[in-house]
Amino acid sequence: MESYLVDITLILDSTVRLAVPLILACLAGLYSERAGIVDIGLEGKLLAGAFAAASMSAVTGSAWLGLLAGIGAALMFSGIHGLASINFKGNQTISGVALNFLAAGLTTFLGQSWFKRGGYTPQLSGDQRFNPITLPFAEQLREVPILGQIYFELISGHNIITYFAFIAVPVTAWVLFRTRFGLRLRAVGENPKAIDTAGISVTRLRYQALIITAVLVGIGGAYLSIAQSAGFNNNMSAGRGYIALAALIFAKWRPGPALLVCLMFGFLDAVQFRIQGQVFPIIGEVPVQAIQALPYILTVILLAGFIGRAVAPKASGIPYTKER
Amino acid sequence: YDGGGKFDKSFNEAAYNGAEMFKAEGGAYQDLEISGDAMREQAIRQFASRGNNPIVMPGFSWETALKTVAPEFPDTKFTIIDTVVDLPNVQSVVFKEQEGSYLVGILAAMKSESGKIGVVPAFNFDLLEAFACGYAQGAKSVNPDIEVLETYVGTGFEAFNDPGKATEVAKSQLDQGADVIFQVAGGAGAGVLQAAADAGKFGIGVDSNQNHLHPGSVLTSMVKRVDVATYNAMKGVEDGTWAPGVIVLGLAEDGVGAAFDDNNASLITDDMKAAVEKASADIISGAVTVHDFRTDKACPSL
Amino acid sequence: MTPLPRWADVVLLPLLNVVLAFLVGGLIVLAVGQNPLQAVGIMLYGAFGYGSGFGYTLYYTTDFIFAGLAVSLAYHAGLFNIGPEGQAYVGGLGVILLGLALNGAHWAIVFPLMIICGGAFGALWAFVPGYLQAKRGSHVVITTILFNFIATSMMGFLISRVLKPVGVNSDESAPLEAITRVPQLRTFIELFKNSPVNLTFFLAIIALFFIYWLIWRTKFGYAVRALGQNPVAANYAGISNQKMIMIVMAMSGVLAAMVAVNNVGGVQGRLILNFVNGAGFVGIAVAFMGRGHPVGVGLSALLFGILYQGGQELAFQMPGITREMIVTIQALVILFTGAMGDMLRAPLARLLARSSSPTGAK
Amino acid sequence: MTSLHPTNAQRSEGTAAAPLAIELVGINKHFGPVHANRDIHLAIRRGTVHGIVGENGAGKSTLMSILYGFYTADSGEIRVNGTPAHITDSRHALALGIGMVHQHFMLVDNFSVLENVVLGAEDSAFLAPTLNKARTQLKALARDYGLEVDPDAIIENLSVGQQQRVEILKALYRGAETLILDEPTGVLTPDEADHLFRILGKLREEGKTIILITHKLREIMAITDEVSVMRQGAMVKTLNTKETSPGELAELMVGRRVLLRVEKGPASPGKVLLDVEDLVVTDDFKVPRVKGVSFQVRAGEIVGIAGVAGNGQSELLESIAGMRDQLLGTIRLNGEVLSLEGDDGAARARAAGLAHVPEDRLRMGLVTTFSEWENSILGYQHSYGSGAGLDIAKARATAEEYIKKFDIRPPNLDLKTANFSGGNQQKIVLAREMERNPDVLIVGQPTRGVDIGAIEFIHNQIIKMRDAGKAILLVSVELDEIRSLADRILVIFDGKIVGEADPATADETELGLLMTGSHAGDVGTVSEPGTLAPHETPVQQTLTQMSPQDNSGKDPNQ
Ligand SMILES: Nc1ncnc2c1ncn2[C@@H]1O[C@H](COP(=O)(O)OP(=O)(O)OP(=O)(O)O)[C@@H](O)[C@H]1O
Ligand SMILES: Nc1ncnc2c1ncn2[C@@H]1O[C@H](COP(=O)(O)OP(=O)(O)OP(=O)(O)O)[C@@H](O)[C@H]1O
Ligand SMILES: [Mg+2]
Ligand SMILES: [Mg+2]
Repeated sequence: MESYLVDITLILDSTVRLAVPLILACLAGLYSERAGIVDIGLEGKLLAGAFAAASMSAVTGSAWLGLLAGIGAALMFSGIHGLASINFKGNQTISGVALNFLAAGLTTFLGQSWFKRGGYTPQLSGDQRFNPITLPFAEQLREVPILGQIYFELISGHNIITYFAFIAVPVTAWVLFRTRFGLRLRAVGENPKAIDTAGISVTRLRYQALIITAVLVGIGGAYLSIAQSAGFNNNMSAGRGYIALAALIFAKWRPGPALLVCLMFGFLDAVQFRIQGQVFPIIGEVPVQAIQALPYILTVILLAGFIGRAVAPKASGIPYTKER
Repeated sequence: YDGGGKFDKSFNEAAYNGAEMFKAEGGAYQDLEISGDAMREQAIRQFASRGNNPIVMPGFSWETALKTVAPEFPDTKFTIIDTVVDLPNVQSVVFKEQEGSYLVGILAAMKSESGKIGVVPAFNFDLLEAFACGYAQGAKSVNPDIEVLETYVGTGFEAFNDPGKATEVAKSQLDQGADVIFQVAGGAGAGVLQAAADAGKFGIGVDSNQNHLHPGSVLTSMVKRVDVATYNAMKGVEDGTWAPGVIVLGLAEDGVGAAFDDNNASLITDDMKAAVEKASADIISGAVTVHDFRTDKACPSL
Repeated sequence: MTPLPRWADVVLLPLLNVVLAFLVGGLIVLAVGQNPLQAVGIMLYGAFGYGSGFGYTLYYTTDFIFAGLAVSLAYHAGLFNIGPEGQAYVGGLGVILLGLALNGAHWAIVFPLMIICGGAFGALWAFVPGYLQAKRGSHVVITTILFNFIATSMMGFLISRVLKPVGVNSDESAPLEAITRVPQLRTFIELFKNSPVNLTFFLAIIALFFIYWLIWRTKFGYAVRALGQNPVAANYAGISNQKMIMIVMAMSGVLAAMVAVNNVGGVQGRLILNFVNGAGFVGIAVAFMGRGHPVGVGLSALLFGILYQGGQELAFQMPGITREMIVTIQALVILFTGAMGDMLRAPLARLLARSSSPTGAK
Repeated sequence: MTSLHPTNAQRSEGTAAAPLAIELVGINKHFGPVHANRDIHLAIRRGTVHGIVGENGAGKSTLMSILYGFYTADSGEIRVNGTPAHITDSRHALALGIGMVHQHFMLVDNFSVLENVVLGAEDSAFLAPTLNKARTQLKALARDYGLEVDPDAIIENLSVGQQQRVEILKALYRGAETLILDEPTGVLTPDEADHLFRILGKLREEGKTIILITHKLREIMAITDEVSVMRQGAMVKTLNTKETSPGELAELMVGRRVLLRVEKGPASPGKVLLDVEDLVVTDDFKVPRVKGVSFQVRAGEIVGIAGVAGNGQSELLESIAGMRDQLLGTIRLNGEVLSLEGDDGAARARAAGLAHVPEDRLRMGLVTTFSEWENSILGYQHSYGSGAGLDIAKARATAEEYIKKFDIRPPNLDLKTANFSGGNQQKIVLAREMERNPDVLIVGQPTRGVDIGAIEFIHNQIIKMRDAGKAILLVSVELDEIRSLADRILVIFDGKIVGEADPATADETELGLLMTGSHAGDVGTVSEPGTLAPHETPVQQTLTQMSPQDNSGKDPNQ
């Protein structure tokens, strides 16, 4: 019994760690898509953030400066995205795709010319990374059955970005549904004309959304390179931007469900690692690839079985043109 | 270079180091990282037609391309690492990874207190299985009851580039009680070593000597002397000693082995060292044969 | 705002955009201390300057045409297929199974069957997301992304555990015999010596014409476009949206699978891991840059072919410029020609208006 | 510049006393080659209702959008309360007390009423205080002007009339002193329109200024104090409403005097062509909307279905047209049962001889990104070309023919349909559905937002079809339209047919009551100030209107 509990908390712990970059990227996408900008460039922004964070941290030795650099890089990418899709009314998807290519090329290229390690940044250690934080009383409470165990293993012992990600969810919900900015943000994604006739600048609003997107996804990138891992690695975002996008649609562009979906992805992955190579009763040994594909297959099934049609913000993907 | 990139801190980087070694001695070379399989043929051909000699290709993925191109350039000397191409102008260098892995397996088993150790290959793939299988055999030779966990990072070559997931995979093994983990995942392996170090447990490096990455936490590294092979090929052509055919580098040839240096000196007891030396001698003498996964796609110990 | 004359719209503007992309790329090249003009020269030389280089350009173009058409066709029906990568991968399975089954037979028999069989596998892999979209409302964007991941796992297993013959080190299937493979053009045309461009290239050209005809000249295409532009009106017109979604996705999968015919049937002669190598994703860029029109798709596929092959040459010739540099330049091209394609429109229109007004106003 | 002030010069005296709320001086606006507003001068007095009329494309909406800061004029000046104002965006206009209810509502569909009202006019960064304040204020506004809407209702669940109230509330909440309404009654039922005019009357009493754009001269006569007429981008004249007549206005709008009314002989019904039996239909959310409807339409008769929007008409039409599956019941066309299995029922309905002019041409009847000729074959694409190929030449020829016959303007079959005016878009749909000689024609809201000239033309076409022995089912929220066209009227309420009436004898009030499902006790509330005069029957109507053949004489796009 006790050991099952330990197992479960450990799996959940792993779930949390795997979910954090997804949560951040997903929330990031939520802001931009709610504002009517489809962001397939999340992947690239994530990668750029990861690279900038690791580089800055490697050079300055400060994880916090690394984090800022990660955000900065994502901001630059969002800037390009905005310029292309808001000012020049270009196709949002294609600028997103361009960003993904740009990040893949530029990060390795710059990394190589700066660090001469084929695009890798130096191994980071100590203050160059965000290390786990032990919450108060975690050690003392550890002996308390069940709750203490959960507190120690699951709640305590994560890095600061993890806590940030989890706080960002309710904050996003609050911003979206309880503030003036949120109201306008949702409106501009649904009917930019309504915003425009109300005398509010669509362009400004969309840029604001993109800035928030950049901050979140930049932090997500930093998580990958200076919290979860200890250094940047070519293409280390490994499709997480796309998965985050899928999670966003799955969650129907709502923050709470987005958290749950990201946790589900994390959980399935965490479980998947643990059941590889296990011999199952009745079925026997399952090819490891089948187990690895399980999270995706399950998602498809869930999607088809339980989730109805996802209705995107109406104006999403359409540049706003005002005749003058 | 193979997929994974030049500076993966293990396989390709070793080849690069070998070439650099050659360059340091006054040689010159040209190199290229490829970006897709379709490029391989083209790359070899371009090098050959520019008169580069020899052409060293680290990685079995070059096999097909080489088979096509080598006959077109009978005067060029090709060296391919990790697989065999039977052509008159090709030198094939293969390693007995299982033997080196056997040795680190012994070390892992002796170091382990929990009776559980792990191996993390990038993905399910024969070459990587050979490492894992040798490792398991070595470990079981010390402790027949030891449990060897094997978890893959991903499903394809991109797994070599995902240290984030590798970290998580290693953590999952640590959570399950493993206290020594052998990474066979190229660039992503850094994540494994990191996770082991963070947890105060032990990691084992691969291909290059990775003991320095986390001194005191990397128990040892299963070195595969790709650098030597590369260097030898280049040097060999210069000296005129280069010869076609298959070169198998095992323990006997010093092509594989467990790395001992200052960084892990404190982790290795004399007993452990002795056990490794004995096993090494036994393997070389033939008293012990290490099963190669690739011969029958099966591993009795895993 | 006066609209641009047609020639400026279809020729001048895209050209200027490409030039702009290269200018910015050139700055980056300059920044790393290399000569951008020389780089462009090498690139063009690599892409067109000699026979096998040109052959490689066409070979890459073939892939991109198919992937681009796959995305375009679906897009005309209002579906965003992100899955050509996976569909091509699975299509490879069909190609190799057919090829191995008939191994030794003459290519003239095998080639058409390969197209059908590979196409069927690709179609299946795209049909399922199509079915889920039509019947269950599961967003095709997510499902195709997920199917890409599933394809990687599935194909990894099949290649390394099922199709791989004993005694081969690489993870790959048994090879097709030379006579069974789709013949490469070098066997007919000396010019293309050593390059992998093969008969599939002509298939791609045919596909361009076919898709043009299909979309703008048939009732089916009419229905596809109606569905894509206004699904309610399509329903009003008696078009079955559900059936159309499924059919179009399947056809999109067929097109994607032709990437497999090119690579597995024509170049590798065997099924290897990850042979698609991102062509499916490039297809998204190609489709959007080509604005979904076969002419545009053909041209942007060619542009990407040039970038790939020319970039390859560049990496050989200028050690300071790595493959990442090329990816960066590709990104710039996508950005300037695709995403910011209209950036120069307004200034250009002004310029043309000004230069024509003195002659126009008597 | 000031020397040519035709409007001011022609303004009727006697009303000049009140101060001016808005003054437009020499406004010009081009859209590419189109000169949408030509040197417009317009003065609007405070505390009045000022009507603006003009045919489709005359430039009314453009002018108002300029006043509201949504478009910027190429030249000219706007004066608000006598002070020149350089209105650059809507916020500016709002600050000057100008509010606008657009022809197409500017509401966020999935927001609540409250959220829509406060959008852009929030007091603080946090919503709660604003929402609370707005809630109380909405209550006050509802009380003062009879603008009841549930503040928490979601817009997409509201009827058009209620949505319009939200638009008005939006403007009032922002403290609008001048309210612009662009074709506000185009989508309203007579009841809703009455209600609107009562509200406008109250607003005027409060001293607010109202600018009203409408195609319905009856409304102009009933509620406005002054009326301005626009034609082809120019301001023709401003008149005192009391001193003008519909006839004069219509003449000013088109430039010549014409007399016409719906000429319709008695019907001679033949055999039953459309037979609907016990039909039950649900909407997208599986809620039953049509609850057991049965009726028949015979050859050579027009059956009108009258009802307040949202009582199942849409679902009924869609079901008969094959677009929506029925839950229960049978539809017979020409005696054959129409099977609606699958989502391509519309194709089978067409094959069985049914044509369908949908209620909402933009959403359903047209693919606006298609060119004119492509839309001319929508739904009939299968009959162009024998094999897989589309016979484009034949399609274009057909489109050409339709353009001539229905006087669709501009006569350009390659123009994107989005760039046609609403009236012309409607003609494209009508031509397509009527010209293939169907046995049964079902028509929803045939003249929504269409100017008087086009209305006349459309009505005549419908009657011609009837006289050719077709069965016609007409659904409209315009009681007038139904009464002037239909041979029989069925009243629908809450998904059921609640009554049948003969248009010649039916009593307006009685019909109205049937339509709202209420009892006779509610009569009498319609006689408040600002209410419309009782509707006239078509025979009594002696409106000066354009005849169809005269259409060729005018071209707003020239
Ligand atoms: N967005 C636009 N782009 C280009 N031209 C336009 C645009 N909007 C209006 N126009 C032009 O301006 C003219 C006036 O249009 P406007 O919408 O003001 O007419 P209107 O009088 O409101 O017609 P209606 O009675 O049908 O509402 C049209 O004939 C059209 O040519
Ligand atoms: N984007 C556009 N570009 C060019 N012309 C346009 C555009 N939009 C509308 N028009 C032109 O505007 C005119 C009127 O357009 P509008 O949208 O105001 O229709 P409308 O006159 O309001 O019709 P209705 O009153 O029947 O709804 C038409 O002549 C049409 O060709
Ligand atoms: Mg208008
Ligand atoms: Mg209009």
